[in-house]
Amino acid sequence: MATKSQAANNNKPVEIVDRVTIRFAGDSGDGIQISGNQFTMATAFAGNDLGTMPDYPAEIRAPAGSLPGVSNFQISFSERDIHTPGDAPDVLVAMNPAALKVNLRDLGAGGTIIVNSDSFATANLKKAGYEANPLEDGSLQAYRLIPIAITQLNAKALEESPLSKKERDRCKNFYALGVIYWLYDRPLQPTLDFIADKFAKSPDMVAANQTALKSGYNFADTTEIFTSHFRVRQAQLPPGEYRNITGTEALVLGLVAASQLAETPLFYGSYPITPASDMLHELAYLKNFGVKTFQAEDEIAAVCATIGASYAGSIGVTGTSGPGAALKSEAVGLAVMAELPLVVVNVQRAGPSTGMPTKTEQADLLQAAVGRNGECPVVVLAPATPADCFSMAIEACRLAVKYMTPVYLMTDGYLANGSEPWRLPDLTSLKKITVSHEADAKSFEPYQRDPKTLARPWVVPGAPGLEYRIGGLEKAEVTGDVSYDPVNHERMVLLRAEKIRRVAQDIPPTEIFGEASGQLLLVSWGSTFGAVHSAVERVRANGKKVSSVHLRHISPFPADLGQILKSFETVLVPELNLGQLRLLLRGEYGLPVVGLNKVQGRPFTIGEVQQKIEELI
Amino acid sequence: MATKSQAANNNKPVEIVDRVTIRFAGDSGDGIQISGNQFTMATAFAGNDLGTMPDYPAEIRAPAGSLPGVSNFQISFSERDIHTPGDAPDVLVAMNPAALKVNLRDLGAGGTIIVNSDSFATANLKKAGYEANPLEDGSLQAYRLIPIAITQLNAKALEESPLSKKERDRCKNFYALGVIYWLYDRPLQPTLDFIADKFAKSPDMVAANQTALKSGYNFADTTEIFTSHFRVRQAQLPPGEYRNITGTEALVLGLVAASQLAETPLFYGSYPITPASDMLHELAYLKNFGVKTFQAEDEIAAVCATIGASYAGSIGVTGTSGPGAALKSEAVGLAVMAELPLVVVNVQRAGPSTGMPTKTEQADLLQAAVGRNGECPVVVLAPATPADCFSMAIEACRLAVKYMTPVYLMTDGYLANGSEPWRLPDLTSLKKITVSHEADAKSFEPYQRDPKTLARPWVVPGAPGLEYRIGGLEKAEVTGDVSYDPVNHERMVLLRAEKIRRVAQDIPPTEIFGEASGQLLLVSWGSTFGAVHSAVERVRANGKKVSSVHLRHISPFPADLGQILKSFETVLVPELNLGQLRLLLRGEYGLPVVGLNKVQGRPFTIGEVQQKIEELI
Amino acid sequence: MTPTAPPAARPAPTRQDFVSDQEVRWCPGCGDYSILAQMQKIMPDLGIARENIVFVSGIGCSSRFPYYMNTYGFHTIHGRATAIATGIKCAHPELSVWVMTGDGDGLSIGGNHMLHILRRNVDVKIVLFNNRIYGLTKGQLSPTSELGKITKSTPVGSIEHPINPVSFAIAAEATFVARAIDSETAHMQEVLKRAAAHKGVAFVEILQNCNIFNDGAWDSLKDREVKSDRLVNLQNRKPLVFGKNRDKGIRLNGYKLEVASLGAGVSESDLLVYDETETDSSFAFLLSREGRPDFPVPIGVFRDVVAPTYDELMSRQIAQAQAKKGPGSLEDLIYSGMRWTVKANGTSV
Amino acid sequence: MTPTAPPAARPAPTRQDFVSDQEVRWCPGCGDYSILAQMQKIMPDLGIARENIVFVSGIGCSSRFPYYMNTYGFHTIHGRATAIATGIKCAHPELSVWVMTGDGDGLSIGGNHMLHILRRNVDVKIVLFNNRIYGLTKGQLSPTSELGKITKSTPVGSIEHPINPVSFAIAAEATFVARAIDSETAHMQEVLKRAAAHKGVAFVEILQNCNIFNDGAWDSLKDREVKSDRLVNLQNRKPLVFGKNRDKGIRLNGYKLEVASLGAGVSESDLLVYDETETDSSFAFLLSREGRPDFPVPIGVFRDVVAPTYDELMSRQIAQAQAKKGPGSLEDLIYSGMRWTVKANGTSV
Ligand SMILES: Cc1ncc(C[n+]2csc(CCOP(=O)(O)OP(=O)(O)O)c2C)c(N)n1
Ligand SMILES: Cc1ncc(C[n+]2csc(CCOP(=O)(O)OP(=O)(O)O)c2C)c(N)n1
Ligand code: SF4
Ligand code: SF4
Ligand SMILES: [Mg+2]
Ligand SMILES: [Mg+2]
Repeated sequence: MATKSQAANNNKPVEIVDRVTIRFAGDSGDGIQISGNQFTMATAFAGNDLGTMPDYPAEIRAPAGSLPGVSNFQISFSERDIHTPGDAPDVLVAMNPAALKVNLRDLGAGGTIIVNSDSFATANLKKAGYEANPLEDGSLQAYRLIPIAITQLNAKALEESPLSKKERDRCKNFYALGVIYWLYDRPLQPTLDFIADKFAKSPDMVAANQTALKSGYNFADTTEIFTSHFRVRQAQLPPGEYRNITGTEALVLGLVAASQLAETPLFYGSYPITPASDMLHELAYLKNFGVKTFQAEDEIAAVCATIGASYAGSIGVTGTSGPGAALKSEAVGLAVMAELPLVVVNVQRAGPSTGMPTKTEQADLLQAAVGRNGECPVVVLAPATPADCFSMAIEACRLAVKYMTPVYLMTDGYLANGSEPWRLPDLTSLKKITVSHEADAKSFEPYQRDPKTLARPWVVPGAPGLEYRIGGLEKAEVTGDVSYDPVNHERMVLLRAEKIRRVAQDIPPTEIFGEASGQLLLVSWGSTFGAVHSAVERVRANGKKVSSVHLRHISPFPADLGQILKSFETVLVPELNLGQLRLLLRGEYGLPVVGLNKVQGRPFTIGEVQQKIEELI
Repeated sequence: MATKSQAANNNKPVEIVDRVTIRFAGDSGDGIQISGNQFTMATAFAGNDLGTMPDYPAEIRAPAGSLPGVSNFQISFSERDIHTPGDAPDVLVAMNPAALKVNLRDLGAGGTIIVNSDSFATANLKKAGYEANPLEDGSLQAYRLIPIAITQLNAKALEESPLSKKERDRCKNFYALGVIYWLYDRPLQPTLDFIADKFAKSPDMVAANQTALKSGYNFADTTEIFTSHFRVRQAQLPPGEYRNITGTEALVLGLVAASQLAETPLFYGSYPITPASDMLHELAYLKNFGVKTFQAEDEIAAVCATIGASYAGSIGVTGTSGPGAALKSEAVGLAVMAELPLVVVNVQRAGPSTGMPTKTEQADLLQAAVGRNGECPVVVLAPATPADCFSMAIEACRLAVKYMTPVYLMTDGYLANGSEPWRLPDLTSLKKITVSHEADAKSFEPYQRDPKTLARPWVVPGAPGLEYRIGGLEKAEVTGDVSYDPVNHERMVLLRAEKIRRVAQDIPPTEIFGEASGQLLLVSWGSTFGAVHSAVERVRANGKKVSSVHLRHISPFPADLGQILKSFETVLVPELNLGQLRLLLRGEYGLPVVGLNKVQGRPFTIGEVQQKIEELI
Repeated sequence: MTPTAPPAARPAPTRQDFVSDQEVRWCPGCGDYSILAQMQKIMPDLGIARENIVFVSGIGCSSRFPYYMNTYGFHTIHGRATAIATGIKCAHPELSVWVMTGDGDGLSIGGNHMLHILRRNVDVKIVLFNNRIYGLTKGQLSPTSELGKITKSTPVGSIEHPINPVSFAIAAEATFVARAIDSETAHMQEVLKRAAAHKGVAFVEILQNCNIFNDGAWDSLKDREVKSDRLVNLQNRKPLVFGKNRDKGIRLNGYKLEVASLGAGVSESDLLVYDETETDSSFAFLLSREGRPDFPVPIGVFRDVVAPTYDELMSRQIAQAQAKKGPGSLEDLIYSGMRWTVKANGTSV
Repeated sequence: MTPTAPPAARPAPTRQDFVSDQEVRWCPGCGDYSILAQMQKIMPDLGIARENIVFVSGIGCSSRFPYYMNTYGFHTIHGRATAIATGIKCAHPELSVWVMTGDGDGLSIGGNHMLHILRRNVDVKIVLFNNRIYGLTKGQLSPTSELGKITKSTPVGSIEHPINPVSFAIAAEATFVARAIDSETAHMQEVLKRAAAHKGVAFVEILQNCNIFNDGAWDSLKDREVKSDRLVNLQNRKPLVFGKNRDKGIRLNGYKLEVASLGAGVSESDLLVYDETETDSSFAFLLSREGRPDFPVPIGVFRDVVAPTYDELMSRQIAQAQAKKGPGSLEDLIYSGMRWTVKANGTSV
């Protein structure tokens, strides 16, 4: 769908395309994530809608040039509203043979490969497990191969620089970036500014990196390597102020916003674990917001200290990933019994056990929903996109406080590290979170419930005349005294369950994308939103009547969900697990829901979901 | 259904009854559990079938005479094959006002109450919260009240004893027991022997306790308090040698049997927790069986040390209850990934959190089945009765070793402490458990699977030439090397799931009690077997066509289960939780299963299940 | 929510004000009663409003403690009271936070949180009831049970070397470490008051009798006849004297301790002078090892040193950040970084 | 299953025999390489057949270690290697079991299991790579990071007092405690061999450089110029001498240590003579506190005392029970207690 035109200040014709997906790949040391982020910024400035997904190498720094050491960054950008970082990349930028090897299988047929041909020397080829040089043995003939001697060209461009050879060499990622900027007609200025800022302490570094970027750009413009370049028109985004944001950033902002909306300090207790640690790092910077961060000795201490902070009147949030969430489950039971607000963020990664720590998955849902001892109901929420983490973090805090309950917020590695443009909210539009620690000393009972929400009062130590004792033993209705009475126990079990069911009062009506009844309904949750929504969009664009709903609330389910499901002949649940939401839906509604399951440590592509839809209709 | 006759060596007529349920109740210090156990023994010797259920007070020793300090022991015995310790007791023996107060609501209308009237003094009445003496205020007129001045009578009987007043007083539980022995025509000899043995070191104690027992017996025989007494005919039990056994004892014997059948040492790692601690206590005595017990610093260390022992070639078993099981979940994931045999016994208690530690419940099923991070499949088994714990312990070990997998064995407080007669197995009939640690050094690969079971080889350190490294990171198929390959990950996730599914090969065809299809099928699991089976028996005896199946295997389900469920219009799952097996069945089969749920820290009565059945048909 | 100072008019609290309405459910004769009584006795003297006091516990007989105190109380889960207390104190530094724990709760399952709360110097008072047994679960081995001990879980005797709680606390860098005995009530009150007065974490081991599952565990230190020979009461800047007639003392020989009889050429000035405020914890450690048959067991305060507390430093970093950057503006935070505007006509700038 | 002794004909193993086929994936320059190299070097000298050696680890950069050793290896979960090793050793006492752990793995999440394996004296060798940082998770605070340390999780500086691993191990009653440095390779080999030779638990702290997230953490002890003034090598029954020209020593003043210059009236005989076999651990503790700027940091073996091991006692109790009661008969066990027989005619006796 490319239309040729002539770019004003460039030497070659410009083709207009509506969506492009690029993957940058190289050694962890090659600055791939920086390149990706810069390209993202430039793209945001160019006014496209976009989605990104970094893919880090396994936890340990693998040896340079090795397969496990490859770091990727994929970005997709478009003139339309898009929801994913794209399926198969159109262009793969591979800085070394290992990067080529690891990523080739994801490249669409006929895709473009830009390689740093200088890196295809024997040693590197061997490290990547190539017997012969793939640039020369014809094995890449299905692709459009563009080898560029980036190392040499960069070295040449920087001949004059007073920097050491090694330092000059490190500029080569900007040289490569310059080539791609030209190819996709991106503005250089944001990156030139970034360089100026980042290396502010060393003018030589600024000069060299800026030169590398511009040289790459000019090289592409001047030489015969490319005959034309591409432009993606500005997207028709709703007007407003935007920034590009990752899920982690959005989540952190959401937590801080919740704290301000509730006029209640935020306490974040955590133990580092990939890919959740960044929340701790970012919150630790926000001390002037009164945020207290506590790096605990382990996940159990993290959740326990957080429960303590909640008990003492803070908004208590603890963040972790799968194995850490397993360790927290006993203590979450205490918060259920003590009926204290608590937010547990689980940035899911591929399991079981240590699994693949840097890869994404959605396989901790059942652990969150039902994985504790006893009948131990909690609220379970999941954001749909990186930017949605902002609202869902607020929602988690709001429900935790309103219903005096633990709330799990299920994100994943893809949401946490992926990014998208975020239209900045009008802060005055955010709803206050009502918090009260008041009670009438004369009538106060620790387990006297609000008749609507069934929440007990959040009385906090320090209030005279309200001294009370609670704990993890079963408690008598109203008084909260320890009770072993059989009938009281059953009543309390049912009350705790009912309290969580009442959260459905707070869930807005489910939005159906497409018709309200029909042959096929897709149900997505969490990070699969983008791929599922886009796939449904595509088949609908082809005239097929397929609908979808996306769940942000999984426990409890929205009140109208049962009715919606029953209105379709087939319900399909695509998930990055073996069918966990499917189990819960079947369990709740007794309906024969079908699944589309992928457990590869990576998100769905739109194509995968589309294909499954087409099988079913 | 009583028929009068004349007992040979007694002074009063004997009525023949077919089933009797008695509850002994008193202060924890009153020796109630001893009385109950002695009565049980005597009943076993009398040849009845029986079921027992002790009910301990809450964890801490409550003050004497207080409501929380009441200890109960219920026994039901019959000339028929029975499966529960009875619903409402026919007779309540209450040693003090608190015992009366706590238990009265369970007594059937017209039931008999035998009380130690001496204990109904003002102080005790107050401790039990009685305003007036219930023996005198007419509040018990719906019952057959038999007050006996047991303290005084006992004191009188022991006037001659050289023991101190306090010591003599402690004999009163045997005095009371003597009364009941007469009333139900039990043989005294086993208890006289027990006393002789227990107090062997003090002839005065032997004499006093034996005298108390006989005096109580004679008192009942001689005085006018009872006009007749009762006899329950011998049950038609299958011939063989019997002993009465609790679930804990049977489980421990089963583990030791498994170790011998596998010719592999047993390692039991545990951290004390009610009601699982007794397994540790009993196994610690069996050192001459080569059993190694390890009291760990916490549940995490317990399961981890056990995994270590399995890795090093032992049958590794770790026992706990709900909160402890929560703590073990991360490590169980490691055993799933490392594919090591491991048995996790969860003696379920009432939750959530600390809950009611001494009370029974079935609410940890989902935690066991799906409560871990990642797709982390395990085998889940549950014994049906106390004696069944023997076979299921062997089954758990056998499957763990055969499939190289963690197996959860879900018992509960009721199974652990309840007892029933156990026909001692012919040891030669027990199937050997095949264990091999061999591998061919040339072709050995740590994750090369058995084609039938998909189990990997259990190679143990110490074997020359087979040195290998494993861990909790995702591993490459066959070689077991660390792998982050997306497609390999999915294959491994599916292989682990398939391996557990294949365990269904080992599950015998499901026995259907009743017709193979029809209107209503009950599905029970674990300790609800007795009440459910008896209820179905009763309604079938009334000519209703209702069937039931009992599940000992919950993950995976038996291969034939889906077909069976589909053959009934309605499937009813009675559970001591809010519907956990129901969720799994609906999830697996997409059928609208209904539930009967009770969460009171106590088992179902037969009547409760019967009533629900009658509602449904 | 910020605790208000007790209004001037409020009458001074009494012991009775700290007694809750819950029936105490320990076994008759349990040493826990004495600890409860001493705690209730000293509370009015601390000058802390009742509503600003929180008792936190794990699980165990000892952990029932909070129910009996008419203050705020949280009976949590096994081993985690120290972690929960850390959160309470950090979130709400005005509170006086007490952890009541057992030898199993605090040193077995809770050993790690104990280590870390001590080294962090969180301003929490920790009272560890050491009965050398698991009481609540009816008599298993605890980490302080002696080698060879026969318990329910070790029917032929324990095979593990016990932990010395005081040595452990010292190595964990605790700033206040002390020991008391359930039966020495006046001394215990003194120690508890000292713990309350210490700014920073305070670790108090109380030797406690479980008369049901480990009766007499500490009898050798309690016998009226010999206890003054078996105990030495540490007193700051005083020589280490003990004995019924205060006729014995402890002195240094090289780096070892020895008992010396006073008189006959040995005077108090030859004895060790104990300094609980010594920053180097080695000497406190040396003393904590004592308990040889011919040597007295030290009780009292082993260590009381000044160091900034974790909760205080946490609050200080926040105050400093706010002083430097002003209180955080959500608007500024959200509207930061690289931004662009999409105009109503769809163009972006 | 019982490990067979290496057949006499097997050639003596070499360093290379202990190198696995896995590519080593630490950052170039990481101190872990040196530890791996020394370990592979000493292994052939231990006289233990390769198949009888197991390396167990938790999670962390350091915990990758087992993959690189051509022995049995188990890379487990974070903090639990010590617990898993306990099970391995108890189940299979013939094995030589090594735990490789980090300051986070072993002292943060794994602190409790560390405490308990040490006090139990399980015959496992523990090597703790102390780089004072979380390497694998990219640079957060560890329990050994210094107060004020700026890390990813403490952007304005740590507010927690670090643990001293050696002090901790001593208080945990470890029977062997030592310290080495990644850069002192010969010394490290010596220490590792000593640990291997010790019967009982061995705790070895290795000061290790993480050149990515905490570069230079130990540089003050490594500088060629000054290191002999900054380190004192503990040698059993030898006076504590150090300095480039071995011209300085350590002596006792009261119960404190001080540095003395040799010569000018001070001779070696005035110095402290170190005895690692001293049962009283106080002196080892005192030394472990050292590291004041004007004081050398002790390396080498702090403590090496003999005590029965947990695994040995466990096996012994079993042997004793079997000697007394004979090997257990399942039949007798099942057919025990009060039994009765139901006859074919239904009567019971
Ligand atoms: C997670 C968990 N594991 C185990 C238990 C069982 N448990 C309760 S208290 C206790 C030990 C109590 O010993 P200690 O702390 O010494 O207290 P004491 O009763 O002696 O005062 C144990 C093992 C539990 N409640 N929770
Ligand atoms: C239960 C759990 N929590 C957290 C993590 C994340 N994690 C992995 S290693 C590590 C710390 C590593 O530090 P250290 O033990 O010092 O090892 P190093 O990498 O410095 O050698 C953490 C927090 C995890 N894998 N599992
Ligand atoms: S069991 Fe022991 S510690 Fe617990 S209340 Fe009774 S005497 Fe006290
Ligand atoms: S991050 Fe640090 S500790 Fe880890 S491998 Fe790299 S240099 Fe070594
Ligand atoms: Mg205790
Ligand atoms: Mg480290």
